Amino acid sequence: MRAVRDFVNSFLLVELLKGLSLTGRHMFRRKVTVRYPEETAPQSPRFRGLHALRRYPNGEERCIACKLCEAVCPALAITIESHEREDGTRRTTRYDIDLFKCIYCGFCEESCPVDSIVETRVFEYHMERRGENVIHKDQLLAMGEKYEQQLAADRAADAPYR
Amino acid sequence: MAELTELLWIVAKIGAIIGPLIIAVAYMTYAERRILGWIQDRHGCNTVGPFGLLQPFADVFKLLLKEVTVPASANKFLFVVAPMLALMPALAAWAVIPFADGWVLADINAGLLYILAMTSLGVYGIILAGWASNSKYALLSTMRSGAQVISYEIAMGFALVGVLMTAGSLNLSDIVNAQAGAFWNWYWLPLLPLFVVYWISGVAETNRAPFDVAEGESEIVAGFHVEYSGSAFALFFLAEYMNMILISALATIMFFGGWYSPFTGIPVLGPMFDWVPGIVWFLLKTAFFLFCYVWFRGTFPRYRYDQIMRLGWKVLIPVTVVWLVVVAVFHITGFGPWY
Amino acid sequence: MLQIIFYVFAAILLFSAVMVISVKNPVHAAMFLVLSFFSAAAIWLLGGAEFLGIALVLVYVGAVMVLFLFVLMMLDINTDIMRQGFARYLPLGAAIGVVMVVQMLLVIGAAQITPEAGAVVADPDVNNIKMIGQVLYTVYVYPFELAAVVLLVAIIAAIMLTLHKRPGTKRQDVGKQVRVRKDERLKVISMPAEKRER
Amino acid sequence: MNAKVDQEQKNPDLVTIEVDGVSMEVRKGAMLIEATDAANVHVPRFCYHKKLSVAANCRMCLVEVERAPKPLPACATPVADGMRVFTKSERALAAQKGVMEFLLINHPLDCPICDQGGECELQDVALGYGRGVSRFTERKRVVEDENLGPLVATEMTRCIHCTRCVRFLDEVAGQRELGGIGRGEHTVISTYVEAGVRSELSGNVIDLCPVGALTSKPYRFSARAWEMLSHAAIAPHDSVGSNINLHHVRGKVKRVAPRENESLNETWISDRDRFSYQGIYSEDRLPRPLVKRNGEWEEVEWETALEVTAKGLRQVVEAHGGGQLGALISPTSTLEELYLLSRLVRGLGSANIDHRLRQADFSDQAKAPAFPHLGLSVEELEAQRAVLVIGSNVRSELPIINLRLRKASLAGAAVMTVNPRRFKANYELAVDHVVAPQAMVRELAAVAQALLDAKGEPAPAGFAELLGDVKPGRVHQDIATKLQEQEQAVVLTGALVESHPAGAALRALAGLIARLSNARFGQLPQAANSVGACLAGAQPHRGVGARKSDQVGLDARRMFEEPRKGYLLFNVEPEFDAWNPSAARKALAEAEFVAVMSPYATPDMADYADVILPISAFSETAGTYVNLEGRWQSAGGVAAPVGEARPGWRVLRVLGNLFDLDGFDYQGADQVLDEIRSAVGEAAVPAAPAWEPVVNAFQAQGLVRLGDVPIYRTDMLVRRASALQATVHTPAAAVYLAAATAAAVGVREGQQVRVRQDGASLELPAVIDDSIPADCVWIPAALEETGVLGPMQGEVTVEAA
Amino acid sequence: MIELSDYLYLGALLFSLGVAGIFLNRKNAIVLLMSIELILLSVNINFIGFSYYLNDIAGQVFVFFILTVAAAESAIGLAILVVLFRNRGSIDVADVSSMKG
Repeated sequence: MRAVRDFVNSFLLVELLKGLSLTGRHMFRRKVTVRYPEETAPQSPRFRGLHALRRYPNGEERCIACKLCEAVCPALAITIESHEREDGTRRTTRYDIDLFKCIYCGFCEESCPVDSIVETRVFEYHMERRGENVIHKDQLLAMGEKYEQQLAADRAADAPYR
Repeated sequence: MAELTELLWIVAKIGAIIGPLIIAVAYMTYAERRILGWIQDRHGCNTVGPFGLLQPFADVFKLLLKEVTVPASANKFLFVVAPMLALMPALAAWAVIPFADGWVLADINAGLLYILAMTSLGVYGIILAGWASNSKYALLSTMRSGAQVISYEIAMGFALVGVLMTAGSLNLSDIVNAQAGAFWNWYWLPLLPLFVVYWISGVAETNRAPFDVAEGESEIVAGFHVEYSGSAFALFFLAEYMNMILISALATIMFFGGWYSPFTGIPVLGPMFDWVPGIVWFLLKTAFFLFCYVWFRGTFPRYRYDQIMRLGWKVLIPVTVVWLVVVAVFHITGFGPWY
Repeated sequence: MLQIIFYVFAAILLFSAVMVISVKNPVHAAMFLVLSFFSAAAIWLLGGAEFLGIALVLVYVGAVMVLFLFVLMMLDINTDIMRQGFARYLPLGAAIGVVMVVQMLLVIGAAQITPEAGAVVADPDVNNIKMIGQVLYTVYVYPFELAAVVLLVAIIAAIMLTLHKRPGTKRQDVGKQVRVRKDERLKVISMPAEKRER
Repeated sequence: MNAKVDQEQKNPDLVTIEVDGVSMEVRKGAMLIEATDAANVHVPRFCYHKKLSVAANCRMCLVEVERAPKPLPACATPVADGMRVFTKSERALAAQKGVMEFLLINHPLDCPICDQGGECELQDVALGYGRGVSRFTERKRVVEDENLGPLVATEMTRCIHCTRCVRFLDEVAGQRELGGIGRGEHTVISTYVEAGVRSELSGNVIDLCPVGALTSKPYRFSARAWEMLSHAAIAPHDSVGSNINLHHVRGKVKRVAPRENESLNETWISDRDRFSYQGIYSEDRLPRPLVKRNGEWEEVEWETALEVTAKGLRQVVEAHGGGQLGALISPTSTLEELYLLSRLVRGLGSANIDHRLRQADFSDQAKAPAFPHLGLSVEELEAQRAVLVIGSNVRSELPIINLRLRKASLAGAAVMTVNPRRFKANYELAVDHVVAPQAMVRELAAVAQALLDAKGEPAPAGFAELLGDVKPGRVHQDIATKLQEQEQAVVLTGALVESHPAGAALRALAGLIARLSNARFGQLPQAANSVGACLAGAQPHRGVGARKSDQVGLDARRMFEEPRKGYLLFNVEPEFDAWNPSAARKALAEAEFVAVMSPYATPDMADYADVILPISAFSETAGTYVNLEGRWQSAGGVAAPVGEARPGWRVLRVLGNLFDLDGFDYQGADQVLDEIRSAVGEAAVPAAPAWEPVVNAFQAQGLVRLGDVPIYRTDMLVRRASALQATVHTPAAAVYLAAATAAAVGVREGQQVRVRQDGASLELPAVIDDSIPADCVWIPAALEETGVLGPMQGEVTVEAA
Repeated sequence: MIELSDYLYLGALLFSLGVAGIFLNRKNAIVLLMSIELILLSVNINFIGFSYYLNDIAGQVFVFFILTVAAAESAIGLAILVVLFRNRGSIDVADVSSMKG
C-alpha cells in the first residue's frame, strides 16, 4: 500500500509541488532585510567596531602606555612602544593595531585602566593599499576625537553594568 | 534592387527580434535576482535606479569593461570561438518562432525540426569552452553538460513528437493554430505528461537549476566558463538566458496555445479580452514559464549527476514513449476536441 | 545567385574535408567535420532536400559529432603518436586520391547523365517532409521498420560494448533512499541506569 | 628511622623543626625564612634578602610559631629545636593580610604607569594577600622624589620602607649613600644632602627594590616585564665575565639584569654591565658598509665592501709583504672573532696581530704565562687574609673583584695597595702606599728587599740589578710582614702595571714578592676576553693555545710606532684604545689601506679608514668569553643586528673565503668554538707564572703622565652608553696634579695649561688634586679630548698656557 | 543555375578526400571514422543531386536510410573505440592485431 502511495506521489510530483508552494508562499512574505546603506540595524552601546584612542577633556591623551591591552590581546594585534615624555609621564611612541589580526573581542577596551583604547561603533571602513590594515596612533587618536561624544555617551550608558 | 530591399527587411526584422530579446535577457537577470530574493525573504537588487531597474545595465557595463583573460595553456582559437558558438544557435532558433499570428521571420515547414537542430547545437559552445580552457573543472563540466544535453534532447524530442502527432504539422504556426480556442483546447491538457517531460527536459537542456551540475559552483566552481571573464563570459550568460526564453516560448507555442487568449470562445470573458493583441498573451505566457525557471531555482536543490542521467533515461524517455502510444490511440479514436 | 551560394558552400565543404584528414588535433578535425556537415546541409537545402538537410544537422551535428567530441575528450590521446606515419602515407594517399578523382571525373565527363527532365524547381506548395513521409510509410515501410531495428540494435550493441561494471563500485537505490522512514534507521531502546561500582 | 635520628644526633650543627607539619633539619642559627625557602615553602616578604642583613621592618613574613604569643617574623626568628611553625595557618594569614592592608594604605595604585608593574613583588603578594577593596578612604601620603643621578629613577611615594636599598649600599657597595629619615608615616628614604648615588654598583638597588620606587632611568617606560624575552649572556666589559640576562623585545635589548652565579658575581652586577646596552643603539651605529672612493664615503652592498677589503689587503700584502700588514683587535671581541682574525692575518702571511692595546712593555712577553689570570678563583679571593694590589684601581677596573676584596677586608684581611694615585677605596686599607709612576719599580724593589731581609736571603739570580741598593722603609716592611704572616695571601697587579712603561720589571718584582712571601700571584686582566685573546692566538708571538709561533710579529705598541702600510682594525678605536693614541693616529693616517670592522663609524675612522664594515655589536652575535679564572662562558646572539650589520665571525669567515684560505667554511659560531677548544687543548688550564727579571730602561726626567682609563671609557660599547657617561665617574678632561706639583710648574687651579707629549700638544684646565703624588700629572685616557695625546704613562711636559 | 554535374563533381572530390583520409590517418581510428563519414556524405550528396534532377523522392529516402545506418555505424564504431582504448590505452588500429594468424 505504501509503495503504491509512494509511487503515485512521486509520479504526480507531489513533493515537488509542496516545495514550490512553500517557496511561492515565501515570495509574498514581509522581507526582513535591512536595506543597509539607507537603513541600519540598531547598535548596542557595547558595539565593538573600529578602535579609537580617547583623550581627556583637557586634550591630554589618556593612554599611559601600560601595555595591558597589548598583553591581553588574544590575536596579538596590538603593538606598543613607549617612552618617557619630556614631562616625565609614560606615553606611547607607537600604538599600532593590525586590523587583519584583530578579532574585535573588546579585551583591550576591558583591560584599559584609563578607558583610553575603546571600540567605536564604526564598522564601515576599508583599506586601499597594503599596509593600511595597520592603523597608527595618530589615526586612532583622530578617531577618538571624531567620536568622543558618542564614545562618552556609550561608556556612560554602559557604566551601571560594569 | 528588390532583393536588396527584401534583404534589408529581413535584417530589420532580425534586429526587431534580437534587440528586444537582449533587453529581455537583461531584465530576466534582474527578475531572477528579485524573485530569488523574495523567495528567500529578502529584497534582491533594488539600489541601482528605481527599484534597481538599472542594475542589468550596470552589470552589462561591468562585464563589457572587464578584461577577457585567456589562460596561457588554453587552445586560443577555440577558447575565443566557443562563446560565439554558444550564442549563435540560441539566436538562430528565434527565426521560426511565431510571436503572433503571422509574426514570424521564416515560416518554414520544418520549423520544429529546425528548432530541435538549433537547440542541439548549443552544446558545442559548452563543450568547446570546457575543452579549450584546459582546466580540470571546465572539462568535468563539459562532460557533464554534454551527456546531459544529449540525453534530455531525446526526451524533449519525443515530447515534441507528441505535439506534432496531435497537430499534424512541423510548422510552428500551424501547431499554434491547431490549438485555437480557450485554454482547455491547448495541448497541455491532453499531453500533460509530455508537457511535464518537455518542461523538465527544457530546464535540463538549458543547464538550469536543479540540473545545473554543469556549473556546479560548489564542486567545480563554475564549470565550463570558469576561465572566462568579461564579455566572453557575458556571451555565455546571454546564450543561457536566451535559451531559457526560447524554451519558455516553445512551451507556450507547443502546449499553451501561443498567442491565443485563454478565454477565446467563452461567452462573457472572451469578448472582454478581445482587444488584447495576441503577442501580449504570448509574452505573458512566456513570462510565466520564465518565472517558473526562477521559481524552480529558488525551490529545488541541485540534482546529483547520476540522478540526472537516471531521470532522463529511465523515467522521462519511458514516460514519453508510453504517452506517444496513448496519443496515437487518441488520434485513431478521435478523442476530445484536440484530435 | 544560387550558383554562387552553391559554390561557396561547396568550397567550404571541400576545404573542411581537407582539414578533417590533415589537421593534427583530432578535436579540430571533429570541428571541421561539423563544418563540412553544415555546408553539406546547406547544399542539400539548395537541392530541395529540406527535411534531410535539417535532419543532417540535427542528427549528425547535434548528436553524432557531439558523441565524437565526447569520446575524443574522454580518451587521453597522444596526438604526437597519432601523427606518426602521416608524412610516410602522404604520397600514397595523395596518389590514390588523385587517381580516384581522375577516374570519377572521366566517368562523369564521359557519361551523358544530364537528365532530360532537367532540374525541377521545387514546388513551394509541395511539402518535402510530407512527400518523404508519404513514401516512407507506404512504399518503404518495411525498410523503414528495418532501419528502426538497425538503430535499436546499434543502441543495444553500443551500450553492451561499453557497459563495464567495475568491481567494488557502490551503487545506491535512490527510490529506496527516498522511501526510507525514521523507524527504519533509528531504534530507541531503553536501558536501566547502571549502578556505579565502589 | 632510627639511623636518621642517629645521624641527627651526630651532627650538632643541625636542629629539627616542623614547618606546616613537615619536619626538616636546619642549620643551627639560621633564620626561619632560610628554612622555609630551602623547603620551597613560600612565605611572603619584602625587606628580607638573602645577601643583606636582616631588618625585619616590613613584617610581611609573619608566621605562627607554636607557643609564641603572637606571630613572629620569619626572617628574624632563629630556628630552635622542636619549633613548630605554621606559615598558612589562619592566624598567620590574618597577620599577613593585615600587614598587606597596611602596606597598601600608602602605596599608590598606579601600576599601569609603574615600571615595576608585572614584576612587582608588592603586586604579586597583594594578589595573594590583599583585599579587593581598600577600607582606607583618607588621602594617601605623597613623598617628594630624590634625584639619584642618571641611572636610578625614583618614585618615592611608592616606597614601602623595606630599606633593602639602604642596606645594600651600606653593606655591599660600601657606600652609605641612602638612609631612612623621619618616623612613622613620615619615614622617607633619602640621600645624604642631595648627593645622589654614586656607587659603581648602584644599579642593583633597582633589582632589590620590591616595588617601583627605584627603577632604571635608561630603561624607564620603554617596555614591560611580560613582553620581554630573557636570554642568558655574559657581560662584555671586564674580565670577570659576570653572568647576565638580556631582556629584549622584538630584537631590541631593553635592559640587562644580573643572573645569579655564586662563583662570580653572586646576585650583583656593576652599573657598567647593566647600562652599557645603551651603546648598542647609539646614533653612530653603522647600518651599511662604507667604502671610501676618491675621498668620498659611499654606502655599498656587503659584497662590494668585502671585495674592496680583500682587494686592499691583498694589494698591501703583495706590494710590501705580509709584514707590512698590522691587525689590531679589541680584547672585548668574542673568542671566535679573535681566533678567526688571527687565523686570517696569519693566513695572509703576517704575524702582526695583537689585542694588548693598552700594554706598554712587551719585553717579558716570551716568558709570560700562557695567559694572564687571577691565580685563584674569584670565590677564593674572599678568603684571603692579605692582599697586595699593585697599580690597580680595582674598584673601577673590576667592580665585582672589588666586592670580593671588600668582603675579605671586612672579614679582617689586610688589603694593601701600591698605587701611583690614592684611589678611593670603599673599605679600610691596611696600607695605601702612593708613589709616583717613575718610583714604582724602586718601591716594589724595596718591598722585595724587605722580604729578603726578613728571610736573610740574597737577591735571587738576575734580580740584583733591579733591586740595586734599595733600603726598605717602614711601609715596605709593613707590607712584607703582613704578606708573610698570612697563609692566605695574594699579590695582584692591575691596569696601571700593564700600561706602565716598565711593566715587565714591575711584574717581575711582584712575582718575586709573591714567591718570597709564599703568596699567590695574580694579574687582573682588563677586558672581557683578555684571557681568551691569548688562547685564541691574537698576539704576535704566540699562536692558538698560546703556543710558541715560528714567526714573531710586532706587538700593538710597535705596530704604531713603526708604521705599517696596511691596517686591519677590529672593534678598535685607536684614539681611545691604544696605549699611544698620537702614534696610532699618525701611523693610520699614513697607511695605504686601513680596513675597519666595527659596529660604529666615527669621524676619526672616516679620516683614516678606507673601508668600514659594520659588524654586529654585543648581544647581536653569539660568542664566548674567557674570564680571569680561565672559565669559558658562551652566550648566543639574541638581538637583531642594527641595519645590515653582520656578526664579526661571519664577516671574517667570508673574508677568509675571499682569500681562498683553507678551513673557513663554518656553518655556525659553535663550530668555530669547537675548533678553538680542540686547538687550545690543555693550555686552557692556568699555569703558575714564573716571571724572570727584566731590567727596564724607563728613566723619566721631569713630570710623568699618569693616565688610567675611567670606568665608563673602557671599550666602544660603554663609551656610547649615554646614561653612564652622565655619571660622575667620567672625569672632565683636565690636568690633575698635586698642589706641590702645581706650584713647581707654576699653575693655579682652573688655569689653562698646555700639555705636550710625544709631539702632540693639548690645552686643558688644571685641577689641583691631592690624591696624586708629586712629579706626576693625571690626565685621564680614553676621553674625547685626550685622545690626541701620547702614551698613557710616560713623560709629559706641562706649562701654563 | 546549378548543374547536376556540380553535385557529382563535389561528391567525387569529397569521396576521394575521404579515401585519402583513410590512407593518411592509419594511426588514428577516430579520424578513420570521420573519413568514413566523409565518404558517406559524398554518396549522400550524389543521391540528393540525382533525386533533385530526376525529381524522384526515392533518392532522399535512400539518403534517409544511409543516414540511419551511418549513425548506427558511428555509434558502434565509437563504442568499439572506447572499449579498445580501455583495453589497450591507444586507438592505433595497428594495435588491433590479436586476431592476426
